[in-house]
Amino acid sequence: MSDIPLGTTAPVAVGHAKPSMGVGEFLSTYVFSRDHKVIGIQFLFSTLLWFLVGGLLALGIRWQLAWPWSNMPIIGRMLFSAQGGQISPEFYTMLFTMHATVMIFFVIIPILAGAFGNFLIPLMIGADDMAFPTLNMLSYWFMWPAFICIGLSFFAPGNGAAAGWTSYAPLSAIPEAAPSSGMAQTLWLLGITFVGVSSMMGSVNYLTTIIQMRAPGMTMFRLPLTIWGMFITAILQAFALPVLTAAGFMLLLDRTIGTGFFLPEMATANNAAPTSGGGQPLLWQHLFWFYSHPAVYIMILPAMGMVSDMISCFARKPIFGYKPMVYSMSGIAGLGFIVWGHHMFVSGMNPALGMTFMVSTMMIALPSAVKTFNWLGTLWGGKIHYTTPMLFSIAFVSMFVIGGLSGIFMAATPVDQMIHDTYYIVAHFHYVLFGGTAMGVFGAIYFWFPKMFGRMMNDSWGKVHFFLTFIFLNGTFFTMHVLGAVGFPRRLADPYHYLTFAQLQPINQFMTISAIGMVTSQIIFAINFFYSMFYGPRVGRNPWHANSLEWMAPSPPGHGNFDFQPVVYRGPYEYGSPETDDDYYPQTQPPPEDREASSDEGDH
Amino acid sequence: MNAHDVSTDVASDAHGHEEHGGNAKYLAVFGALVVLTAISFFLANSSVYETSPVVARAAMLAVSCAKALLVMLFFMHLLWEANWKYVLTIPASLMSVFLVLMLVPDVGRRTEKYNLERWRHASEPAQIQHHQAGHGADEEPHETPDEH
Amino acid sequence: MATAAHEHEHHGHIRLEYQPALPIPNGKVCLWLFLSTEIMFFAALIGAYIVLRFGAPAGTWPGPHDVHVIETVGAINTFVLICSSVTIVLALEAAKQNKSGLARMFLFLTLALGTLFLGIKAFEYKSKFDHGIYPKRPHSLVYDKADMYYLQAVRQRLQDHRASIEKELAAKPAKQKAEVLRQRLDVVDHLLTHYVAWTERQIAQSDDAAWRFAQFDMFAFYIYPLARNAAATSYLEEDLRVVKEELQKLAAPMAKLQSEIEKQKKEAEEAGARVEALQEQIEEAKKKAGDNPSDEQKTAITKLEEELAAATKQQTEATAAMKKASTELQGLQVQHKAAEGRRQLIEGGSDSPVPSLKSLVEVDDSGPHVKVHGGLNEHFPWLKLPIHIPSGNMWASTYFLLTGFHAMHVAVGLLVFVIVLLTGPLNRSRANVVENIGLYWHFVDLVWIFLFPLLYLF
Amino acid sequence: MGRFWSLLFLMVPVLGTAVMVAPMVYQTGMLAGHWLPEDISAYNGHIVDSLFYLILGLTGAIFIATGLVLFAFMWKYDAAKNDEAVKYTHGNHVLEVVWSILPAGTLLFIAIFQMDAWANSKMRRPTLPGPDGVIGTSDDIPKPPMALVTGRQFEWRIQYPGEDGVLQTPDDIYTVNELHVPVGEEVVLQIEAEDVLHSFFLPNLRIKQDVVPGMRQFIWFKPIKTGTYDIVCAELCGWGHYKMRGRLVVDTPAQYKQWLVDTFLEQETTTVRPKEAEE
Repeated sequence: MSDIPLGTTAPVAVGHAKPSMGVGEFLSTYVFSRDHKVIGIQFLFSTLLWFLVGGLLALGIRWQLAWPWSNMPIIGRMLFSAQGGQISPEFYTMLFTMHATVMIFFVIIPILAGAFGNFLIPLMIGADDMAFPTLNMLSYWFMWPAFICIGLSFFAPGNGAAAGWTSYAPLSAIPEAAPSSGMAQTLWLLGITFVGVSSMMGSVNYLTTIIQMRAPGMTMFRLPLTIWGMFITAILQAFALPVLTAAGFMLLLDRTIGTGFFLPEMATANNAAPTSGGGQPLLWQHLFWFYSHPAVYIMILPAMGMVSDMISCFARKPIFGYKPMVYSMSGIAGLGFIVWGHHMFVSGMNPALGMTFMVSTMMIALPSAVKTFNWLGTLWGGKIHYTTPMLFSIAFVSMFVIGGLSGIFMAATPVDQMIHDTYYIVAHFHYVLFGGTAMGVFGAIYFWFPKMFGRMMNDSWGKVHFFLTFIFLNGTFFTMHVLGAVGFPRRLADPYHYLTFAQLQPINQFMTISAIGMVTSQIIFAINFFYSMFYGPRVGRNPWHANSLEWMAPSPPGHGNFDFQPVVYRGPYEYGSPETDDDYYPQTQPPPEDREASSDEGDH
Repeated sequence: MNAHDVSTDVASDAHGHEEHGGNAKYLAVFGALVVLTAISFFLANSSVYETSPVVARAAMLAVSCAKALLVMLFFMHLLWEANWKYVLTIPASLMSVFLVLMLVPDVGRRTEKYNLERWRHASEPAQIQHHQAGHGADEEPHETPDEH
Repeated sequence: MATAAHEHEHHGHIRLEYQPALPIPNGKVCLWLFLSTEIMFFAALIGAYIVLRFGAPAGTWPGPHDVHVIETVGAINTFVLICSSVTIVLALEAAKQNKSGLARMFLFLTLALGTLFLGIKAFEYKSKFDHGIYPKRPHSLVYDKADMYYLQAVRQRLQDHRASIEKELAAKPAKQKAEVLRQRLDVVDHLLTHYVAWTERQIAQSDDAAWRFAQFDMFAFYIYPLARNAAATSYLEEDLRVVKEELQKLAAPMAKLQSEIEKQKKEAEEAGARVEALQEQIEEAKKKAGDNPSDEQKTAITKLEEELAAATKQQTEATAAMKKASTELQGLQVQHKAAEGRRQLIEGGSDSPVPSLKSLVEVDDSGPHVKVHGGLNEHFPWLKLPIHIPSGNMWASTYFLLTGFHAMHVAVGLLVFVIVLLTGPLNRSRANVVENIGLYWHFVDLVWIFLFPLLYLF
Repeated sequence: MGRFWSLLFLMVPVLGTAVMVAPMVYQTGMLAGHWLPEDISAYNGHIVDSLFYLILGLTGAIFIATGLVLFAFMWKYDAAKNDEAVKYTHGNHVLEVVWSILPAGTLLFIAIFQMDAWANSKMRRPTLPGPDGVIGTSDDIPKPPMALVTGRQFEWRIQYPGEDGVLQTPDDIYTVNELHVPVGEEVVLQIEAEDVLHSFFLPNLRIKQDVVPGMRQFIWFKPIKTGTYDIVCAELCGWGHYKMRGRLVVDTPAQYKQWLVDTFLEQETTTVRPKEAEE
């Protein structure tokens, strides 16, 4: 136990590396691997690739909003030769639909739960792998049918689904309702269903692992907040996803065999045969948001956990209010299930129901406030090290405050009448998802990169990347609040022919330029990432002098993760503890009086 | 099957302690289930269903709940399990009931908001259609569905 | 604090110790979590069913008999599933007591009962499919509303039948088959004229909306009777009264025309006889007179010829009058035939290839529920005419959704049973496998416990 | 570098406040029209706006406060400049309780405070006096809609009941994308859709209501200023969603009456009516 090297930069021999391997072995090690670390990294690469796709789709949207109907540079000629290089309105509807779909279902959810969940859970709780490695592998490989379906959707008539990421029926249920409501929409639905199956497999696995496979001494209240975030996320997925899956099947049946769950009588679009119907368009919205509202928390809770870990580590100070942090996350999860109706205030839902949903929605701001105050409390009186992951984490807090506060406007039903489906909403969720989650994810990549690949990423270039991303992010999204106040609706290919919105083009051009800057600055990140993978300085087990279990394992950890039996003596945030001389106190380090007694136990 | 599923020390620990259940108990539960099924079957065909369908339906649902409880307690061994059973069963049950409850007041009672087009094409019983002013006319006396 | 050594199946990194929170194997934890997700899945489906059913316009949801749901079959299936729940729990007991043979026997019994359940389910599905009750696409027979579209669909269907039968007849089939085909052709023609065309005419001619609706209802009712539309039998009485009135109205003018024809015929015949007689007389007179007739003879011949002309004229007039009368009669006869055909369709008769509508549908209102059965579709199963079931498409959608997903879960369970049976003895070491599949199977049973009253009894 | 990063984060509240306040205060020049659009409603818009400002004030205060605190901590506790020992603490229960209860109370206040406004805009449809001739009694009848607005891909079809006050009669008046209402009168509209979802959004009246096929809904408002305003479709309804623009024309009562007459006459001379053209 006592001889674990901490913070050394000497290379550490790793697991079962062999000089050469056959094709079969290569496949079983890197492709069909059942090792949670490999699966996590597979998720990371897949999602980063989709991140690029989603970003480019966003640029398409921004281009159209800044200079509507003008020739798109470079790719305009290739894609829209028929329209002389212009984006067509149907292509625009596809752009925002697929941007949201890709970002939500193929980037944020799988990068948090799939990549970091997989990589970190066993390491941080002291397990050698997930409870069900084969199931874990399947959860990754079930993403591939989803990738393929969504990929094919781009090539189906209409060039991709275009009913919005919410796919509200009847637009999504009547195949004739839009140029891309045919095959493209069906493929979209199939893709989402496969993502659902993958997430469901992952979530039961994570839950079982966290419940059953913690190292001795690792009580639930000694878990790092990252694990709490993953745990609560998994609960949310387990309970909410089946509802979306069921709704997805129903919509699929509406489209294929003529059931009428979401179709009223005699609805018709584009001269399609009138629907037989008897169904309820609002039923889709209820079932969809029953999943997709908790999904909003699925998209932020793990990031909150990771940010808590990073802030505590780089402030060299225990997290302020560990238990309130846990309770507030649980509170978010519990309340998260009973607030879905706030997406439907103006949908024609019973207004009386709107009142109950308004109260519960107001209440969900509360745990978020508690978390923010606790992060500030953690910074207070610490010794803050401005590393790249720390800067991203502070940015998370700062941006999350904006995203959280703008949510209160929407919870207020009368105000929501004005700002629903405007850029106020777009600003709100981009501050939470990009300003929040994406910042957290960038921080986490910089933070755990050494554990994943045994090498450091370049910190200076990391800071440049942070600086540019932060500036451009605010340039792009903060101005959206102003647009929202005017009532500028989202999802319009050309809003400037309205009297009310005609004057808003310059501000949109400013946002588009910022967005181009934001996407461009990610090149720095990509180069840094891939360069460091091969040429970054090698690190020892614990380069950040952090406390949690994953830093006690080799970097990168070999098969089975730990080369010793981890035994946990305290929580993960004992930085600056008066009990030791160091400013950190790893969870596995026995307390002074126990050190003699437990040395046998830890020795193998 | 995964290696982790196969019985380990934990498994034999959990199952080693005192023998519960017993075939006689299972057969008794089986008998109760059959009787309960018969009760709901006869309820549906009785005059209760004719006179007050709501009561009959509530009774049938109660019978179903009783059956479900029997199956869970005895066949699924929940009666003899430790407290973890509450952790793993109650959240899902609450959540599912809540989902259904929240759907009913909104979309379940939507008929009162049917538009005229929809009433016109609603599959109503013929008797109502005969006096054709009936479609939501109580609220909008000046609107009557036109006949093409 | 229970600790467990954790065995990893391949190469030997160190074995780690854990501190599980729950005193049950990981497989069982995972299975219970999986069941939680399943609860939510079925909650969404059942919730959708509830809102769609009770959100349907009041009183339109089809009763079990309207859609060939037989409560008894459902009850039997419930019983089968309960039996299988017992057998699998007995299999678990046997496995725990290390009686592998007994456990395998019980598991096999569960497998057999599960298969029986699916078999009965398949039988039930078939009875729906046979009646054309399934969601709209590609071509279910269910129409939510009896209206002009429905009527046109029935006409189209009959005309399609006609075309295909004629095509088959043209191919000169065996004598017996040809006989059947000819009978069918008669039925189709009879229905096209006296059922479809008649109703179309009634609806086109009437200004009375209530009468039109009654016609539509009656039209749909005798193809596929629904208990809620039992009032259609009284519409049919009304229809019969109208038909009989028409027949009566036709009788007097027809008789009058008939006698007129008789009279004119007689007249024409008499005139014809006279013409012939006169012609003979003239012939004779001419012969007698020879080449040089006398004045007297000339006068006589001229007179006879005048008489002949008069008689001929009379004959022509009488024939024309007769023709006119018979044309008029023919017109009335067509009307009469139509009305008579309709009457025979309703009351039955020797000329009708279709049994009387009155006898075709039996209404039994003696019990607590009004029960009806019969109808053209049942009497001529080959007809498969479109049927009118209010909220029928929605009913089919939800019924097949719920039972379909349940049946899929049953099928998955059966597949797992087979795998478990094939992979070795069921002794104590595999008791937890039996326990896990048992938990899953009980969950499937639980879902059915709620589906049975919701789908069969409500 | 700690100083630099602190100042960078200080920019968030500073610039953030500037960006929100500038268009609110200076609504001229380049910033004209970059804030809540002109409110022409008798009551609803005012309520929504004041709620908006109330929440903006509260959240703005918290935004500025947290931003400044974050800056202060970053500035002060920079490891490179700070020689003090780390404050080893796991939190403070009193603080946690205080900063839970304060926002909870505030949020609950906002929630309850606005319920009445919500009920007024969505639940309490204007009424006409019932048989007893007095408004506000239990026998009041709901005010009949002034027009039926039907959303379809990609236009708003508007149908006025005409002189007899009954829809679906020969004297109905049909227009497309142009809704005329008289100023100063309580307007009730019936909104429906015939294909997919649309949303009837009147920015100047702070009203938005999704239009659902198969559902009949009512909205009501009282314009107090004449002029031409936008009707925006605010729910994605297909590829042509962006062009589904209507005009709300608020006339004086005399102009409105004249317009009704003119439109009816014009419609009688051109025989094709939208409803028929579709069939």
